[in-house]
Amino acid sequence: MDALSIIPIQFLHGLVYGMLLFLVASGLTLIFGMMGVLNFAHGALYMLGAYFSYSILRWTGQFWLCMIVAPLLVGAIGILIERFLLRKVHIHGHAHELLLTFGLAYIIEEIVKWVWGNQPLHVEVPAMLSGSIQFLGITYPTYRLFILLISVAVFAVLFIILYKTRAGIIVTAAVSRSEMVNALGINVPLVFMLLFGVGGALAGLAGVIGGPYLITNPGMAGTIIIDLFVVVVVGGLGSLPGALLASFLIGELQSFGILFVPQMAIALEFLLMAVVLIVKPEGLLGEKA
Amino acid sequence: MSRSGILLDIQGLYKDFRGVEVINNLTLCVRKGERHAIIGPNGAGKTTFFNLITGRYTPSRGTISFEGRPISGMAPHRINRMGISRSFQITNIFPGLSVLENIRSAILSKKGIRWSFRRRVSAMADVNRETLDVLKLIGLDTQHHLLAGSLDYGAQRALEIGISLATDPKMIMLDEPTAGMSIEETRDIVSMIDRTTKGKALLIIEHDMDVVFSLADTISVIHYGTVLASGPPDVISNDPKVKEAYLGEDKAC
Amino acid sequence: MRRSRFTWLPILLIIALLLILPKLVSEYRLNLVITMMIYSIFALSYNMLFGQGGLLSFGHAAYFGFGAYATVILIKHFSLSLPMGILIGGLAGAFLGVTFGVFVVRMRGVSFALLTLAFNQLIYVTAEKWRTVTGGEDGIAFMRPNLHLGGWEIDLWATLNWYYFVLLVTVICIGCLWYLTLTPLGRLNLCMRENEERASFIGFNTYASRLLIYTLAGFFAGVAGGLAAAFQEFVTTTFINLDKATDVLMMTFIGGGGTFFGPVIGACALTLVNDLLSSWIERWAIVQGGLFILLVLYAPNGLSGIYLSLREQWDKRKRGEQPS
Amino acid sequence: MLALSDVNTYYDNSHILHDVSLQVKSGETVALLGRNGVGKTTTMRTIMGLTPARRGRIRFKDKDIERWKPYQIARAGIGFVPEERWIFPTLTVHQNLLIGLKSEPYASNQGLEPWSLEKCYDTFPSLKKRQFAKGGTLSGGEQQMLTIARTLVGNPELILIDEPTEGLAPKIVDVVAEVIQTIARQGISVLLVEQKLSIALELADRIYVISKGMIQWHGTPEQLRSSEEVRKSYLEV
Amino acid sequence: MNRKLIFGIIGIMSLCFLMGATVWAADTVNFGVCEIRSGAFKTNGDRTIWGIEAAVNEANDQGGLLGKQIKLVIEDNQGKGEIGVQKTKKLVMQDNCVVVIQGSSSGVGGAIGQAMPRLKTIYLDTNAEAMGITGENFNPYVFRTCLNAGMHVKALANYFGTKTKLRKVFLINQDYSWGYDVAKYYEMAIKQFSPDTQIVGKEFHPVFNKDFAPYVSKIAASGADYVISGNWGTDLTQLVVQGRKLGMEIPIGATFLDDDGVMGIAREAAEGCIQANMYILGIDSDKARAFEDTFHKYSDGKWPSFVIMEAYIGTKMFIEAVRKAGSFDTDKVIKAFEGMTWEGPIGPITMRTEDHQAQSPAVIAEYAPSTKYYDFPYLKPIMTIPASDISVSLEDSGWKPYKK
Repeated sequence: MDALSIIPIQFLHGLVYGMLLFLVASGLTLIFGMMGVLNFAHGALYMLGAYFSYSILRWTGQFWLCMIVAPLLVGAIGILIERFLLRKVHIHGHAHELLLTFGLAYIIEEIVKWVWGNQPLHVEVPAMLSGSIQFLGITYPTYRLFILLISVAVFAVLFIILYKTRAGIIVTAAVSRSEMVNALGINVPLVFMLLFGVGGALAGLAGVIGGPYLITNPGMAGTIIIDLFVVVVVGGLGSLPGALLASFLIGELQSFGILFVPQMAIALEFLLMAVVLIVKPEGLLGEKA
Repeated sequence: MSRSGILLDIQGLYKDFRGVEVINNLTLCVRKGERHAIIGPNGAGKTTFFNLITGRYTPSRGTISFEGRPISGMAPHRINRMGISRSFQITNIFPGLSVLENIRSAILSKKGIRWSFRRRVSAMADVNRETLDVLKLIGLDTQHHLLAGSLDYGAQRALEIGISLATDPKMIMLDEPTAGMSIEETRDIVSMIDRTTKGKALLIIEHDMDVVFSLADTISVIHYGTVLASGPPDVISNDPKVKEAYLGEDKAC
Repeated sequence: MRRSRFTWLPILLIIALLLILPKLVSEYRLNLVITMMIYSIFALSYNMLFGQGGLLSFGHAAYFGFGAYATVILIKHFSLSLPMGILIGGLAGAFLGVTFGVFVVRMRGVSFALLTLAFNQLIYVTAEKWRTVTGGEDGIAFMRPNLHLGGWEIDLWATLNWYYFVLLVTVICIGCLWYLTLTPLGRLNLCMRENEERASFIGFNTYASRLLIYTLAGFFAGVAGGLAAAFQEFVTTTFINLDKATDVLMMTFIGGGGTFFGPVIGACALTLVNDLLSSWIERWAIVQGGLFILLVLYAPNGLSGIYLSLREQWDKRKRGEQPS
Repeated sequence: MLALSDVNTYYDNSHILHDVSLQVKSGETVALLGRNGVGKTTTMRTIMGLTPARRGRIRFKDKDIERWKPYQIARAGIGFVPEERWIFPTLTVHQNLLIGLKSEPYASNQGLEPWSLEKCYDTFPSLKKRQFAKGGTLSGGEQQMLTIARTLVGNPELILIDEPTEGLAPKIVDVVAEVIQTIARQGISVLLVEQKLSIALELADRIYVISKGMIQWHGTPEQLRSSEEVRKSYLEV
Repeated sequence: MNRKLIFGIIGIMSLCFLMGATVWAADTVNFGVCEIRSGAFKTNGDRTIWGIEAAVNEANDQGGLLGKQIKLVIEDNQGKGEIGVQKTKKLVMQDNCVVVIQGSSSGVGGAIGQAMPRLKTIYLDTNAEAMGITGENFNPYVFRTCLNAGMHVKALANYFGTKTKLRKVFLINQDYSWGYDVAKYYEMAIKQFSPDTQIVGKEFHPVFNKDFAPYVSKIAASGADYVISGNWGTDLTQLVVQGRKLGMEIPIGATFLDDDGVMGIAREAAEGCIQANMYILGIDSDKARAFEDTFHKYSDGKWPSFVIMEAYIGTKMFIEAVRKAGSFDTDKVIKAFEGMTWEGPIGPITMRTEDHQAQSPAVIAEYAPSTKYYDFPYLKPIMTIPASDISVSLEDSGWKPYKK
């Protein structure tokens, strides 16, 4: 193989990684993008998803069960966080929310190490996902394709719910004019609490899927959180298609960056973020305020 | 109409927001020392018109010139420095600062003391004296140490106008200065405006016709983003077009 | 910002206490006090943006770190004197401040926070990558040069001398920062926090003023960085990473951005808590995280906010007792 | 149906409403008149729970609602048409209506055909035409129609309408006035805030005049027509 | 009233200062440990501490050191150089520690090392391998008891150059000084053992890299027939696991595969990998078995692998040096440590006088499906290499004499 012939496969790698990033960032798009909460604990929720999944797998041996139970647990934690902590400081503004979620991230990370230990954990995925598939003359891990599938499915489901159902319309409306929605008989605090719960659950799901791939370890929250903010900001606050596009761009930027300008690869995503913020502060697909 | 003595000259002004024309071929002049009231129904574009003059918005088309120099598209602070100062319909003060600081910041700006490091503000005797003068003028000298945000509504309105006056402009623009005020408060404010703007050009948006008649020597009626009529008060109040559009043909009366 | 009831007496007392402190505490504690003083400058410079200017920055470490690298490189390779090195560290911070400021001071709120974050990360990545100059994450080690004053040579190796040197710089910096809040520009900063639009409608060029303030904040952050580098006698990428940027935010927040000396209290408190907690408890991060959360929930204006509200209540009670 | 007694409302420390008392009887159209900034909008926000009263009682259908949350008040059967209209600019007309939709009508509306989407579109043909347009692209009149329609599909028993004709062309003003009349004819109670005296006189069964946060006068349109003093001191420009 | 606040603060501050004072008993001697105990790398710090603790337990059990019981004072450096320096100052100034031990991070190690001439105390580097610590930035207060990057990869180069026919190597390393050292010294070493070896690719990826697929395809495209990586932790696990999943079958020569954390996850994917270190579990000799069992006994049933082993050996060597010096005096210990030879589990380890770099033999190991140590696949030693074969000369290590 020469350098040029790996371009298609490099594209595929970037795509898969980008979609994994989207999976983790999708919940933050709801929480940060729509509600405007600078949630630094999102990475920690994602990590919790991975660890819950590990334990459920240990007890039941059912990976598919993890994909249901772990997100529910993390979603419940998200709801508790919103109801008892974030709601109380919301009126004080961004700095307070930020610091609160910072404290939470600290605590969750330490508790995870306390409960599950400091070592990375081995998560066995079902046999049907752990192998590799041969296609177009390359060997490709089934699990990576599974990630692709789940991410696309999550995007499709979220997209339909957000833009095509009454629930989604209510969320969009509540984000832009919460007082009016409230006056139309909709319990807006409840909407926000559930939205936070869904955001948490998505983080949890991402943890279940991402854990076996990115390794369930105590560092997984800290290493991904900045990437998540980059995705949400570049895509445009609150824009799900934007987050998808940004994730894709960052995945490919990473992948081709490594191929062509390996020394610059890690700077590219921040460069992208700076340029987007300067040129189009509302993000690639964001609505102008 | 002679061009001499014209302070503010607006020709063929347009402004649209997402395709909706809010200001539509508006032409208007203000002479030196003229006291000009803008009236018109809610949503006619009066405040947008003010925002275009003072640089909050950029016109889509048309020219605005002040003392013969074009100012359309300039930044608000440059327009202010040329001698145009405005107040806002929705109280727009520095709520977390004391009343004194609110006025003093405007005085500092007027005197061009913006980035000076030589002296402390509290040691600038002239600045503080002028600030006190303005505070006395607007009747807030006894409340100067209070946070502006904690004042009652009437006092906040007075402060709002006081901030605009303090920059000592050539032309002062007041956007509904008496909105929401009681009769006594309105009387006080009007006499204060009268006193403090003597000899200056005044452009005022006002609904209260008593205020308009007591302050203005020219009235322009804005309707659908354009000037429907312009002239002395007695002419305007008898203009049938104006009656229909603004004063409303009151079938009952 | 509420006008602090500033009196000279407590300030003089504190300075006097700091002057005799070496007689009272151990050498290690003195080192801790030096750290506190340096972070006080850093936090106060941050508060020009956060508390006084109302801007939440995620990128203040860039100026701290840039100043630190400038100081170290100049002293190491060009044998600059220490005061000169620290001054140039400050100027470097200011230079970076004006460069980034051009872009960031246009932004508000979350956009501002995230653009500063992006710039901080860019500088961080540069420091990591430009190994020939910065030494990567190994950093650069150097020796704190002695201070030459006329014919005198003061040995800055000695903790005591170094302590007094840092004390002097800190007092000068805090004095400047305090004075700055009293000048027209300092007052304008508050005006812009309260209502930037109105400030521009009374004739202030808010963009340029914000830029100047951002640059000055960069200067003092650079001075703090230079001092910190001279204190540690080395500089690495942890001077410039996101942790540093959030540390200073936390210090300022914990102390309370609403008062001038709040960030100083925060810098001291966080340094102390971090040092003591991590010595006492292995899982100190849980405790520290819990403290943050409690503080955010129950003292939204920081430690100095607690004090202010206590004082207010006390004032009220006193007034209430007086027969009217 | 709705009774406010001695309601006091504050924004932070400023006292806006002073002991406001007023009633709206079932099926009645009541107008609240007054100059700018005298507390008309605040009265509506207070009823709706958006700016809760600090003191006083608000009774709606024999329930004390002054401590209720806005959504509970809305579910109890009060609809709100705010002055600012607050349509959702990024949503289509249809989606805007969907948010307000509540299918089951209230007891007091019985016998009447409930307001469904179809009925709304029939009543407001211009909205039907622009069903799939984004709310933000509508003209002022269309936005006002949408706001009223959005409240109507919630099938309220009482509807609070705040300055519906503000900034509208005279032709559209007539249309809006007609719509309000239609609503009233259906048996829905209306509390209307209006600056245009003529419209208020035409639509209202009873009128309250408010000034400086206090109810200064109340009576029938006929009484107001004949009381020049009230008009002069509280209403006319 | 302002005064009240200020006095209050002063009061609280002084209270905290008083509380921080520690009591120093005459019959104990303090060893300071400045390791990472928080954050994502806590696992490395903890395991370094296990090794140190075992050595200290062993010494205390055998009657202590110069008649005193050793007490460990452990501080958290939070993975940051400046905190490391601050804590080191505390350990020395406040706790009177005779030595400060740190191994998990080269960055923190460098920072602590350069602070030591001030504190006139020994910094014992038990497992940080960056060349600079005993090379370019050498100072006499720093002793390194583990291999350095140069020696570590030289062992690998020795194996691949002399025992295999593989001649096309791809170097993939973390993007910081350790990774650069690995790449640089492997290039140097391979020239010595098999000059015909070709470097077909060289990559540096960020620490905690998440997706290795783009690198794996680059490796595949380069036509390499083996890979050398100095990665540790998840970066190594990911390289091994993702590489295998993506069909990369060529051997990976690693420096930190003896980590049970890595092997516990990589498992079968590590088949075909080669690991080198100064000691690897499972050497079939009495001395080695005694070494492992003693450790097992004093460490609550753990095994001396990875950094645990390095910290254990390092601490034992320092204790030996103090015994030899007969004093805790820093200068005397330095004198005794320089040139000292300690009998390690696979042969003598000598402390080179000039740069304070331990000269140790090394072990090469390969994948083993089962061992007695862990319930998942681990490694088994296949050869040992004498110290002389992996030694890096002073000149090559970039050593510069210390000048104040």
